[in-house]
Amino acid sequence: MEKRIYLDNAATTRVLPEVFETMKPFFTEEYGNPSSAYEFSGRVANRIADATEEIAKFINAKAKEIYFTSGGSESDNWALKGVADALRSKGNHIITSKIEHHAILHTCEYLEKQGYEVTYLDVDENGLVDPVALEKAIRPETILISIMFANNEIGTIEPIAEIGEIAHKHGIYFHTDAVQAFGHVPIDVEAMHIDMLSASGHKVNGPKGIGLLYIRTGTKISNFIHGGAQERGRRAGTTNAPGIMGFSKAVSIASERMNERTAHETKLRDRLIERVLSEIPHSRLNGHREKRLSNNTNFCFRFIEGESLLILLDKKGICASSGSACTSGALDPSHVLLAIGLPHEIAHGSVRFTLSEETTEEDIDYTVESLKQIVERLRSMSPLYEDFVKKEKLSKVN
Amino acid sequence: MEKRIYLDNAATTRVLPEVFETMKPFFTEEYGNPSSAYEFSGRVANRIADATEEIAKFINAKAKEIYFTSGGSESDNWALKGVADALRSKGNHIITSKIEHHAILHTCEYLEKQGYEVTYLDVDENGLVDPVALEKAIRPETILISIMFANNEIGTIEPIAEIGEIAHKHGIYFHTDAVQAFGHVPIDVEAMHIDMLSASGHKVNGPKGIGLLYIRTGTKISNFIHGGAQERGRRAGTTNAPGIMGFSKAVSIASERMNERTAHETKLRDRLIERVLSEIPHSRLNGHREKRLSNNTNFCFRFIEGESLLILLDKKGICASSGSACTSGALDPSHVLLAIGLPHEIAHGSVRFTLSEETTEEDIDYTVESLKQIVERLRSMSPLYEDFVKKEKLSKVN
Amino acid sequence: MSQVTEYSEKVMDHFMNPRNVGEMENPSGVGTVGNAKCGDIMRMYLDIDENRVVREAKFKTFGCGAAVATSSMATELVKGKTVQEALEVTNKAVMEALDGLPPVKIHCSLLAEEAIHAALWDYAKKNDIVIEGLKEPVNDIDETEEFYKMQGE
Amino acid sequence: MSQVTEYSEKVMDHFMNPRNVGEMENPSGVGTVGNAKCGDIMRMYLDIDENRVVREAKFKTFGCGAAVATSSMATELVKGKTVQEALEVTNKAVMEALDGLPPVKIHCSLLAEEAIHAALWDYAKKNDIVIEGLKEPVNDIDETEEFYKMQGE
Ligand SMILES: Cc1ncc(COP(=O)(O)O)c(C=O)c1O
Ligand SMILES: Cc1ncc(COP(=O)(O)O)c(C=O)c1O
Repeated sequence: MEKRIYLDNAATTRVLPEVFETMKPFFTEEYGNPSSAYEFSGRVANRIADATEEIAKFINAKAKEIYFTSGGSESDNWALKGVADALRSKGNHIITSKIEHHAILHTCEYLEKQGYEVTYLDVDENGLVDPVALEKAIRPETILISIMFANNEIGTIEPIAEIGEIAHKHGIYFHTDAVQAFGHVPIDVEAMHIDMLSASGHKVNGPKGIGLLYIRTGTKISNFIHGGAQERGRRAGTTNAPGIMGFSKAVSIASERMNERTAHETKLRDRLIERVLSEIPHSRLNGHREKRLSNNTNFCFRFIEGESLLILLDKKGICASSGSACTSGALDPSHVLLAIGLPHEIAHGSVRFTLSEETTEEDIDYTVESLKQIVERLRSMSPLYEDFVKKEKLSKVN
Repeated sequence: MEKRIYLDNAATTRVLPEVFETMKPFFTEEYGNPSSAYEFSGRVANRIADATEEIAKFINAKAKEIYFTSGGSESDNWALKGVADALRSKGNHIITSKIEHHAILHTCEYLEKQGYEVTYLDVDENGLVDPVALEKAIRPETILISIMFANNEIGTIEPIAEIGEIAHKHGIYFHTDAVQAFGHVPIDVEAMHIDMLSASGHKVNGPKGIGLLYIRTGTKISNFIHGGAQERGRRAGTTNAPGIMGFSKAVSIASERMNERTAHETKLRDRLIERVLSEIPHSRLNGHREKRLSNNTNFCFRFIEGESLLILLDKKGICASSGSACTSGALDPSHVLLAIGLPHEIAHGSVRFTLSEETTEEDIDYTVESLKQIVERLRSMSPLYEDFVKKEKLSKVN
Repeated sequence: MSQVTEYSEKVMDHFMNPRNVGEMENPSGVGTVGNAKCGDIMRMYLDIDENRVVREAKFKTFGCGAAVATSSMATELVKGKTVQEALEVTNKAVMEALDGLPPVKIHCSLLAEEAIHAALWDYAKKNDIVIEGLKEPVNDIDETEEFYKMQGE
Repeated sequence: MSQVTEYSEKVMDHFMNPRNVGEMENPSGVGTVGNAKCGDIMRMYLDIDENRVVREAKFKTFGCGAAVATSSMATELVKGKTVQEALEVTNKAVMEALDGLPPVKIHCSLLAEEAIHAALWDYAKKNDIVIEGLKEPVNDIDETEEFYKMQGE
């Protein structure tokens, strides 16, 4: 068998066998439409009710506050456009950050075209939003604050409870894109004053094509997908029963094993960080050293471009990414790395390794050894490195 | 084992075992994100490219005109809102029919609130849209015509090619909600002048949570779900690889077996219709007798209310529905039956049986026998029937 | 959401095995309430003895499972009661006796209450008596006339 | 869409086994084009003999797989050619020799063409000759200066 070390768990994760087993009967056996009146469907509806309960519990919400969607992107779109539409008469100002996922940023750009105003908060060199700056950005016409729970590229975890507190104090809705944090970090929508929260199944070893938007009871938000009366009349479309069942199972497992998994990942993450920084010259870790997801690392290697690095890693069986998977067709350097202050050419040379509970120490060591070879090889081909070496020599002579 | 005769294939269908087998590896093995750069994901991307090709071929479209969504509702929302947004400066008028699915109707109502004007065309007593009336409804500011391919409740197939011709002649975009027709009726987007078409996986023995919007090259339509660059930059969200693979497999099977299946279903459908109408007094078939989906029957039984009928059918192991599954929580009688001219109280008493290729003659006969008993039982409890019988007696005396 | 799974066992029992279905020759009182437009019509027959005690109750109902079950339960509840007691059989009492109803079905229990009132009103009228606290029921089943105009059978 | 699966075998071969990587002491001409902001920098060294024939070519590239492959192919294509012939090695020629490039990578082949021109320009300037049809290349790699301001290592 080909060697494969999958270190792109921020892009998507493997569906766990237990999750798959949970979904399985809902394809060819228990295929009834949960909205139908007969018992064959009613029992599916009952299973979904339990599954929803399970997920709600996980973030300290009520089952009736969980609305299933097709994934994180839809949830983000719904939260922003839905609140913008519902509160149009109240105000037209939204606050977000410069390092949000494109599902937030491009939706904000769309809303700007519709006459809304958006403040994109700066972040510091570690990718942290400053709550003081956020509070200052609030205006009378501010209707929504949307700050991601944890960044998908650099793994930085934002001060969500603090931000929630501020939003709450000012009576402004607070949405958080928790697609990367959900299942990885404890979340309590009550304690953190979260009014809306986006999550996605495939980032937590659940299936693709299912996500959720938590909406606090009483929140004014327009529907996004209009049609049938599914999801208590708020999100149309035949209920994706296998998707929900799988998502819920993935959440129970994540919940059960969170401590264990976080410890395992953190140990390996730190090993990877320490070995890279000490063994590969001119390398840099992006994102906050401590306030970061347990499975995330993101490095820059000077004088080297990211894609070349990725291809050579791929040839060694290592799956990694530069920036987010959804923009990998694009040539633009990461907006996140630019926002933390990296110049374009360094932003081009970043690589993200995101671990899972299945990652082993051998995987990490193999990755470091491979990286060392590849970086050396690419530097030997780099005109920028050539210039650098010559300058160094010159400065030594002088 | 409990007896079960599933006659609600318009609500949702069973995932075929071959379809499930096709999807299976993409959960726990080939789980790579098709947008990622490495080979582990690239091979998924290649499989998806082939699968898309397969689907495109089926409706005589090009692969790059197929955009995957989360289902029929999202596709309908996208088509209407996307065109409305993109052509706002050109006009604000949309033409549709009174018997569309709620995913169209509720979206139209939303658009009306945003300042668009919508003409809801009447249909005749069989549920047919009149192309002459449609052409008359066209105004200079008409930007979109959206007429469903086949109705989900009464199965009537609309004159799509004729409507496409008219739309084409006037240079107006034509969208068709083909969720019920796709996979059941031959569709040719070229010959029928269709610019946009909605379809859903779970209605053709594919999985839930996946659908598509066909968009003819060059059609001006804004994005609906903003974010990552998936679906050629037009629909954000991590690609639902298992969903697409399953959908495509379902389409190949549907394509392969269409003639055979249609013949089988038509024979049983006609048997059901003939036996019901001849053996149950005061029964009525809704929808067009010939221009109807091969698997659809929809009956009214006078003096009887639908839900009671459904529960008693359910007790006999027969899964059927009244109206559409997505509104089964609602108390309103079907807007479709009202549109074809039935009074409210009769619209309340309708039952839809939708067959599949797995339906047998025994199933049909068992259903007819059960219906006869149930209808008799409910009539014996009905004050309306009591009145009717008394009137009949009176009129015989006189 | 599935209705069937939301019905209590009691509701299902009274729907599947409704008590006191039928007509009555020469009832002491009969009342019909609801309209087919809304999907529910209940008719209740009462046989009331000289002590103003409900000796027998019968019903016929056009409607959903909850409509049938509430009618059935209502007839059970009024049997053996004086007309004054029967008047106090509220929709809440019917619902409770059925272990509750799904929210969208609460109107069925109101209809059952009205059906009792309508039958009592008819009884009072026929016997030219006044039952304290009983108001004239609103009869709104005229629209069922539409029913007979049905076409295309 | 995955880039790797979109690269032709030829591109992958020239990326994995690039021909003529390296520097050159005292080249007849050397040119550097592109900028790190856009993610690609190519430097090409040419050794040109007295008959104005390219004897040797070397390159160094900072960039994606396609950038490396086009540089590699460009050096191969110019070797053995006269400067006038080398000038006619267009981006199209490079692309064709590589069995095509994904649309988003076409700019890499343009860069390779520019790199040849830049090296030839340097050669012409050093030798004070005019190569017909050769224009002064636009050097826009200044921004790489920014690179050295990198912090936080
Ligand atoms: C005609 C029609 N349009 C749209 C839909 C919505 O499709 P989905 O439930 O897949 O969102 C349905 C089915 O529910 C339908 O029958
Ligand atoms: C932070 C963040 N938000 C939103 C998304 C979008 O989620 P999905 O791909 O499930 O639509 C992602 C992942 O792609 C993400 O990392």
